[in-house]
Amino acid sequence: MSTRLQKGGRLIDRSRALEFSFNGKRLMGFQGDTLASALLANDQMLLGRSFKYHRPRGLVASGAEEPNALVNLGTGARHEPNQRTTTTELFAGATATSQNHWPSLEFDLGAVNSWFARFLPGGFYYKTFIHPRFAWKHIFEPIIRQSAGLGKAPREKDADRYEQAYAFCDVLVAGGGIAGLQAALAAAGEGARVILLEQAPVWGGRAPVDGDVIDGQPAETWVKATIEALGKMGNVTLKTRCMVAGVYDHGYVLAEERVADHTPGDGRPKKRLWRIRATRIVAATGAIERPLSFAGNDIPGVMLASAVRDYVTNWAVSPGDRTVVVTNNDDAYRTALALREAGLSVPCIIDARSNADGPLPQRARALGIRVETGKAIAWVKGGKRVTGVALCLQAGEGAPLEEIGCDAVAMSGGWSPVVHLWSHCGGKLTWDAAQAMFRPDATRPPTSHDGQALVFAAGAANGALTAAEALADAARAGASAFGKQPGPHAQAAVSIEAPLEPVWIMPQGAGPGLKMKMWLDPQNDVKVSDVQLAAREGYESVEHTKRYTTLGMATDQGKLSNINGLAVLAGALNTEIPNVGTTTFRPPYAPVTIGALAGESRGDIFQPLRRSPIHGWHETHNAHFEPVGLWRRPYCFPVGGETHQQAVNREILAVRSGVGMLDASTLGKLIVKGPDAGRFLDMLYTNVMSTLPVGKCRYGLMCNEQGFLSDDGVVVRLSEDTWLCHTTTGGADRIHAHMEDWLQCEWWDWQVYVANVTEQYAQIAVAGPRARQLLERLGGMDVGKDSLPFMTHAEGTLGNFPVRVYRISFSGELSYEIAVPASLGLALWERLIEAGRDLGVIPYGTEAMHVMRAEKGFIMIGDETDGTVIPQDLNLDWAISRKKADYLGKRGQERTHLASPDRWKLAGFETLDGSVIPDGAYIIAPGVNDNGQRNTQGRVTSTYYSPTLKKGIAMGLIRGGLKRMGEVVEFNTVSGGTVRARVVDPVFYDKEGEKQNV
Amino acid sequence: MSEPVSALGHASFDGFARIREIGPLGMLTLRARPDVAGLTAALAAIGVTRPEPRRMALTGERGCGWMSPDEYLVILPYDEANAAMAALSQQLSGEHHLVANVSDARAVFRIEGAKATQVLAKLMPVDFATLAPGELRRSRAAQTAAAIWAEGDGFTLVCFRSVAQYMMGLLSHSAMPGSELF
Amino acid sequence: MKRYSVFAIAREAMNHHLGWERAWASPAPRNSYDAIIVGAGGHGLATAYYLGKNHGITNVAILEKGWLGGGNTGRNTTIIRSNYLQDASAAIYDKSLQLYENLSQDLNYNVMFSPRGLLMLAQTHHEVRGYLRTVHANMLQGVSTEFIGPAKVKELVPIINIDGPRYPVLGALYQARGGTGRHDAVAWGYARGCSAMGMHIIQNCEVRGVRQENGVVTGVETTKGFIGCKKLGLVVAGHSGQLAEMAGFRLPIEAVALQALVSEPIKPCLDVVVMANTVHGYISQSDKGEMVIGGGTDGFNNFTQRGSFHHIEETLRALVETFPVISRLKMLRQWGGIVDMTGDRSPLISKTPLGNCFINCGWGTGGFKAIPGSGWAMAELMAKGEPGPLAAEFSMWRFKEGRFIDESVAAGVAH
Amino acid sequence: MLTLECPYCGVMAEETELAPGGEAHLKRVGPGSTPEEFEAYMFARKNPKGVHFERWRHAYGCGKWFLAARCTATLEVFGTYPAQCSAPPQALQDKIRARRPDWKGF
Ligand SMILES: Cc1cc2nc3c(=O)[nH]c(=O)nc-3n(C[C@H](O)[C@H](O)[C@H](O)COP(=O)(O)OP(=O)(O)OC[C@H]3O[C@@H](n4cnc5c(N)ncnc54)[C@H](O)[C@@H]3O)c2cc1C
Ligand SMILES: NC(=O)c1ccc[n+]([C@@H]2O[C@H](COP(=O)([O-])OP(=O)(O)OC[C@H]3O[C@@H](n4cnc5c(N)ncnc54)[C@H](O)[C@@H]3O)[C@@H](O)[C@H]2O)c1
Ligand SMILES: Cc1cc2nc3c(=O)[nH]c(=O)nc-3n(C[C@H](O)[C@H](O)[C@H](O)COP(=O)(O)O)c2cc1C
Ligand SMILES: [Zn+2]
Repeated sequence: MSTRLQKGGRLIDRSRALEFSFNGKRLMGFQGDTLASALLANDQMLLGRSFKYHRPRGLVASGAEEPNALVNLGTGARHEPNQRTTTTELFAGATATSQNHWPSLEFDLGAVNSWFARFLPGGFYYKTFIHPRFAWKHIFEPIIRQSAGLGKAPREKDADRYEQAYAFCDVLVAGGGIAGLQAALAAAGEGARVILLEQAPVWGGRAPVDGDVIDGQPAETWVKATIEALGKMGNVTLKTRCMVAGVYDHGYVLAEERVADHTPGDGRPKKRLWRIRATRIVAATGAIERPLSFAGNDIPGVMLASAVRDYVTNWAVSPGDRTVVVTNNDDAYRTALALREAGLSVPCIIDARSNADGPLPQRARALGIRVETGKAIAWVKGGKRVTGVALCLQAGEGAPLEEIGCDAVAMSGGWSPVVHLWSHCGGKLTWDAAQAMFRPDATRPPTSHDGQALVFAAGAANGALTAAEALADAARAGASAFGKQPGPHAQAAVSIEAPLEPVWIMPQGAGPGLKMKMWLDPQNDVKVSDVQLAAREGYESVEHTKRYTTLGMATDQGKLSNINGLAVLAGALNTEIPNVGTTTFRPPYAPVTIGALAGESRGDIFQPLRRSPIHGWHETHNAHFEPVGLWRRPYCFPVGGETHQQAVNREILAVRSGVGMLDASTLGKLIVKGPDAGRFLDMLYTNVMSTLPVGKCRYGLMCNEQGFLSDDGVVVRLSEDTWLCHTTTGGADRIHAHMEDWLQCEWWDWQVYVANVTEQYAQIAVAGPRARQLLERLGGMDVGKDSLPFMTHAEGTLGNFPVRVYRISFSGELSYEIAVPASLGLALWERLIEAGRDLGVIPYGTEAMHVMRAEKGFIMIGDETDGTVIPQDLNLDWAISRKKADYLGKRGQERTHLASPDRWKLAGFETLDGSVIPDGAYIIAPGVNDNGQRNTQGRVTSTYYSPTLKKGIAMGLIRGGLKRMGEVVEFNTVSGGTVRARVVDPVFYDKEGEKQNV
Repeated sequence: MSEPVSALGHASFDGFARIREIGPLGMLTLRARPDVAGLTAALAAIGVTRPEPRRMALTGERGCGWMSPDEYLVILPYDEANAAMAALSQQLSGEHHLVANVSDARAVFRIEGAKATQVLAKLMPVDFATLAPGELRRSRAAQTAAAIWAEGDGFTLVCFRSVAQYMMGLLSHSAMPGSELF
Repeated sequence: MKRYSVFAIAREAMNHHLGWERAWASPAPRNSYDAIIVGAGGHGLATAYYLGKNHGITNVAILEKGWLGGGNTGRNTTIIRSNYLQDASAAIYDKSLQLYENLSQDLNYNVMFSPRGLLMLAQTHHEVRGYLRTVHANMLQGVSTEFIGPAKVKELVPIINIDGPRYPVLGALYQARGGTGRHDAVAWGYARGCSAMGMHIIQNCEVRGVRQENGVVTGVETTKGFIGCKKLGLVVAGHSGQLAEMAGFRLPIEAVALQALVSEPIKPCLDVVVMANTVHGYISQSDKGEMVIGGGTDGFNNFTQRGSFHHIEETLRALVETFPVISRLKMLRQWGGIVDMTGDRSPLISKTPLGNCFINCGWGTGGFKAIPGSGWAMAELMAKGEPGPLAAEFSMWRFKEGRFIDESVAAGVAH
Repeated sequence: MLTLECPYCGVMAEETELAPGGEAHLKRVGPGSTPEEFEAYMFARKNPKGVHFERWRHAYGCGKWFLAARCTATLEVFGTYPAQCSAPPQALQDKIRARRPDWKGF
């Protein structure tokens, strides 16, 4: 039975009781408890079920390495699956439920899997469910999927908020144990800017639990004083509850701070993701105790020795009344001593070593604890809880010598340094045979941008396991990380410990029956026998073994299981552990909440939403928006109960017969100026821009070096040495960057400056036969036919607004585009709407614009082009200068495939029945190709219902282009039929341009 | 003519720091190489000091920021921008340069209070501890471009006008009471 | 080779599974082979397998510098689909999908091909048009796919946020035959198949040089010594540039990091594969319960198998917005692979300037789904010395001619 | 997550403030070039595993393009320099050779 002890508990505050619930049961804990310690205090040893066999699972550990004790925490919009109880601070009202069972934790039907365990060894699914073919999809996989996963998926949108923050430092110290503290002192003392992060809510790590004595004081006192001293230094930042999740290239460090995890709903961000740029990193992340592999080591009640000690010392919880300790090292004796000190019974210490005569074993014996050396656990007895162990010889095959009754087992197989942060960026490890551990190889560190070591391991994380060694090591690491020699450091009382003896299988000669019950990875149910099977079948690389058995792929990422797994693999392959090597350590160190990784970018600030100066007006006038890059542009402005299609049709007819206004502010506007500007534009555009007279506008095309059309727009000559280039909405930044690229990297001796003034101006297109009339109502500049003819521009005022007016048209109507400073854009727009009320002026959206330009046969970047189309394909040869020796794209267009006469070229299409050709349809050609695919000879690129012409119109590409005029071709449709259409001139409306030129 | 309006009409938010949208400010982009003759004088003629690289030289309501080796950002009262632009062009005529009025292309924010830095540290990959007095830092705030400098009891932040609302959202989210970093 | 079946398992269970034989052998290399494949990724192994199976060439070695399947084949998000736009792509990817549909049976190894359906969300009108184009093209290419409306999307993906607000879902390109597969098993299954035909899979054997005489390949220098060959296939994905350099030519290839991540496992809540290209994210839930999520590519050359973290953040932002319920899940592990990107983002299955030396690479971010089809086509190319129809368009000379196979045009990405 | 020093403004910029631009020191060929020359310029890439020269733009900063010498296998940055040059500065080449004795040279 596990209970709360009457006395003690260095981390709990007994004056502050907290109520919480587990599987609906109301339980009590104390401030300072973890969910795990509180559950254990309430005798809740059984906490979950394993992944594959649904075996009962209880606590094994007391920290981030815990593989079993995961729960669903919280409800509704605060439900969080797979929450690790050992790192969850208890708070009042916490609700937890256990995972992966049905119907209940105590009685789980899924546990039948366990009876069939021998039929379900590692990788069994690769060998079966093969026949019959349909069965995998329809029977087997659904069944496997049903049993997938641990926690329940949340159903509601997250109620919490998250944020991120940047920080910078010279030395980042990960881990606030004594090594981390000492390293921080060493670096900060030399003047380094230090950030010290500890994942737990308290400082000090293991030392206070282990009773270390530092500088003559209890470790706890030293820790407190050191934190105070560090806190007073201006160059040190301290944070608890902040887990260093990953170390990335060039010293980028990711850390997750639990801000309001333990105070849910208090309005603070649940978590904060720190993105820290550290020049150097000290990994003082401690070591993790290793389990031992004996049969039944997965039964609830079998725990790490250090965890048992933690529960007793930190939270005054006894995991059991009678605890057997099993070990291969001296450290575990501390657990026996701690248990005895708390008044609990330790029936036996089973030590696999033949001798145990160091000070710690002697103290244990002196207390009258039975110590059995050279012995092992043959198997653990119990189902949902340990009831006893069978003692045997370590050297034998597991013949039981005796049964010892107990309700908990504290096991220790030695320690593994936490080398994750060292390894994330490529730091290499070395096998320390004496301590039977992989530890950082200081000669092969991860390196940073300067090629120098990025990470320095310190303390237990570096294999310096005793407090005395850890402090010395940390002082060295802290100083070296700042490029200094180590100074004096704190001294710990030396504790003498005999060396451990590696024990990978207990007992050594265990047969297959026992090995099938020795768990390596208790969450994923990987056993010693599975690893041996993998080796036998040729999955010899440790990476194959991992993937074949799923060893170490569970939510704890093998923090407990990996080393034992490697050792077993090495044994099976008859080689040494270092030859097997480890699998790759990947971030994060422990799982990080996805919401925190998304940070603030949710809802309104998910992405920048670019708004034109007139955007608000559109919103209040019922615009239906469409995303165009990061902008949202009005697609149409439905009135009353109109559908979008109806609105679009109405808008088009209104423009064609009266006047309409389009917010064209999003068009790119680039000023290009300088003595070489003309020459530059001649290289950029396919046509000649240097000859454009001042005051005139010219449509231009831009290609990339490959020759493909990339953007178009009207170029305006503002003055002798200044041009203004309009780009598409999506093109503004891209083309600006493109221009800078060529100016800076290729023609850097040309004198040209470019300025992106896209956002300086609101731009309003006023189009339709009454456009001029509308402008004239505002008064100001002369916008008459002769003073401002088609394809010219002028500056002046309209209704006192300072404007530049361009006589350009994308709709084919009499049209003006008016540029006005952005801060006046809305006012001008409203003035025009007001002044045009009796002219029937309407706002129109992008879709009306698209249809009108299609009626005119104007191409649209992104519709007629797709990155593989050259201007020649679109019959735009008139806009390609043949005189120029060079322009971007010219050489590319000369390549055989681009110069081929067989290319698909632009034409218009009209269905024979007046219907609209489906979007995306292809023009069928006779026969099939070598791969049996139906041949094609073209495709539609723009297809609309034209309300002006009251029929479907389309543009498309067809082999032969306009040469095929008059022919009838067939487009395919998704229903399987075809649509017959005639090849026609792509200009459907006002071919002579009489409407736009008036 | 109507009065020019700033992007957000002077929206503000009071969190652990105070966020205000201000402006519109007069702003000119000047492109010219550092060795252009008369550059310093031309800037002086419109009342601003030519800045050192990466600095914002402030003088009262006016300022001039170093944006790149051949780009400056001139700040002055909104109404004076056009005149100043003309004056600069005049002064630099004959030299290769470009001046553009970008007053309306920008939104300007003030982030004020003892913890103003923390608001920005949540958004910008900038080491504020090493930001020198008068330093103009061009960088990124979350997903959009921004330039900042310390001024008075806080910072001035300039971004593109179209993303003003996004910026306001970011700054308010970051300044939310209770979310102080330290 | 002992056949795998439920009976075999039952039999072995009685014997504590002590009787299983090796899935593939680990022989020492011979002096020379009829054909050498460099790279024991999915494409290399499949090439070897079909060289044997379709063309009777079994005196083959597959040389792998690390562990087989440890390249991109072992680290991808396992998306399988064939609804590509361009004829050449649709042909080879659909061939591949057809082979996947029978692969477990063919290999007698369950590769867990899971045709659970795949959706590519359309969140702009432009994307809608692009996907409609793909649907029309696919009809003529004999590739099944359809465009579905938002209601159907919501029905297939209950956890999706269909209304935006930022990018409402306007529909999706849906391929019911698409889905996922167990990536490692694909490599292992082919390896077992190759080994059973007597081919040599030689791991921990890095090719360091290519030997040639009179413009024709004669063998390779490796960390296990020189090994001669009559024909050489370079199938090394991200390392193609290095191998090409050894063979004396240069490729239109850049190696960049592409990342992926998995969440902790949760009970099933996402039964299809979803790709959201407007916001850049794709996601599926594995049979074990983790959300398998793909990130973006770096823009710079990199061989570290680590990418830049901001791509992970961008992807997760996009997915949290699209699937708000994943916000409280946790990222369990992230990793990177080095993908080989060509000038048009389509692969090369090609002869090379070096005689009897062939290359298969450039699958970039999307070649897991192509493994069977690519192996099939590459085997034909190597066996006959000339490409068959599946490979014809994928020659490395297409760039010179400007004959691109550009898949990005239809608003899509390549995964 | 790389950091590179912008040689124009001296800012140590992180990758998210920069835009990558591919291989540096490509020699543009235009009309008149052979198909092979054009293909080599447009598509063939060194793509080395080791020392590499590449283009970056300080996109969220001064907007300038610069060049970087970086190892693609370790991500070590040997130096950055302005884009307006056709070969890496000699001093930088010397530095690289010192750090990577087996480097075959630019
Ligand atoms: C994160 C990520 C996600 C992806 N997602 C998808 C997806 O969802 N769907 C999809 O279809 N595709 C996806 N891909 C792409 C897909 O993984 C690859 O296209 C495919 O696996 C390539 O297979 P391959 O056999 O060509 O290469 P690899 O599997 O990389 O194999 C190449 C092998 O060559 C070996 N090699 C290299 N150099 C040498 C040498 N000198 N000597 C000997 N051996 C050498 C390598 O060690 C490696 O094992 C993804 C890729 C990544 C990285
Ligand atoms: N005698 C033995 O066999 C033995 C074995 C192991 C440890 N120890 C004891 O361990 C102590 C060593 O001190 P130490 O400081 O090196 O280790 P430690 O375990 O005391 O401290 C490490 C600290 O790092 C924190 N941490 C780990 N990963 C982290 C991450 N990713 N982010 C943030 N924090 C993280 C842990 O929470 C812990 O507080 C000594 O007291 C020593 O006696 C002894
Ligand atoms: C589809 C897929 C699913 C994966 N699922 C898991 C998983 O559940 N747990 C885990 O630890 N890793 C998982 N991984 C990641 C692998 O552990 C590993 O990181 C990846 O294959 C890259 O290899 P590397 O990290 O050894 O370089 C998965 C990988 C893939 C491709
Ligand atoms: Zn810069």
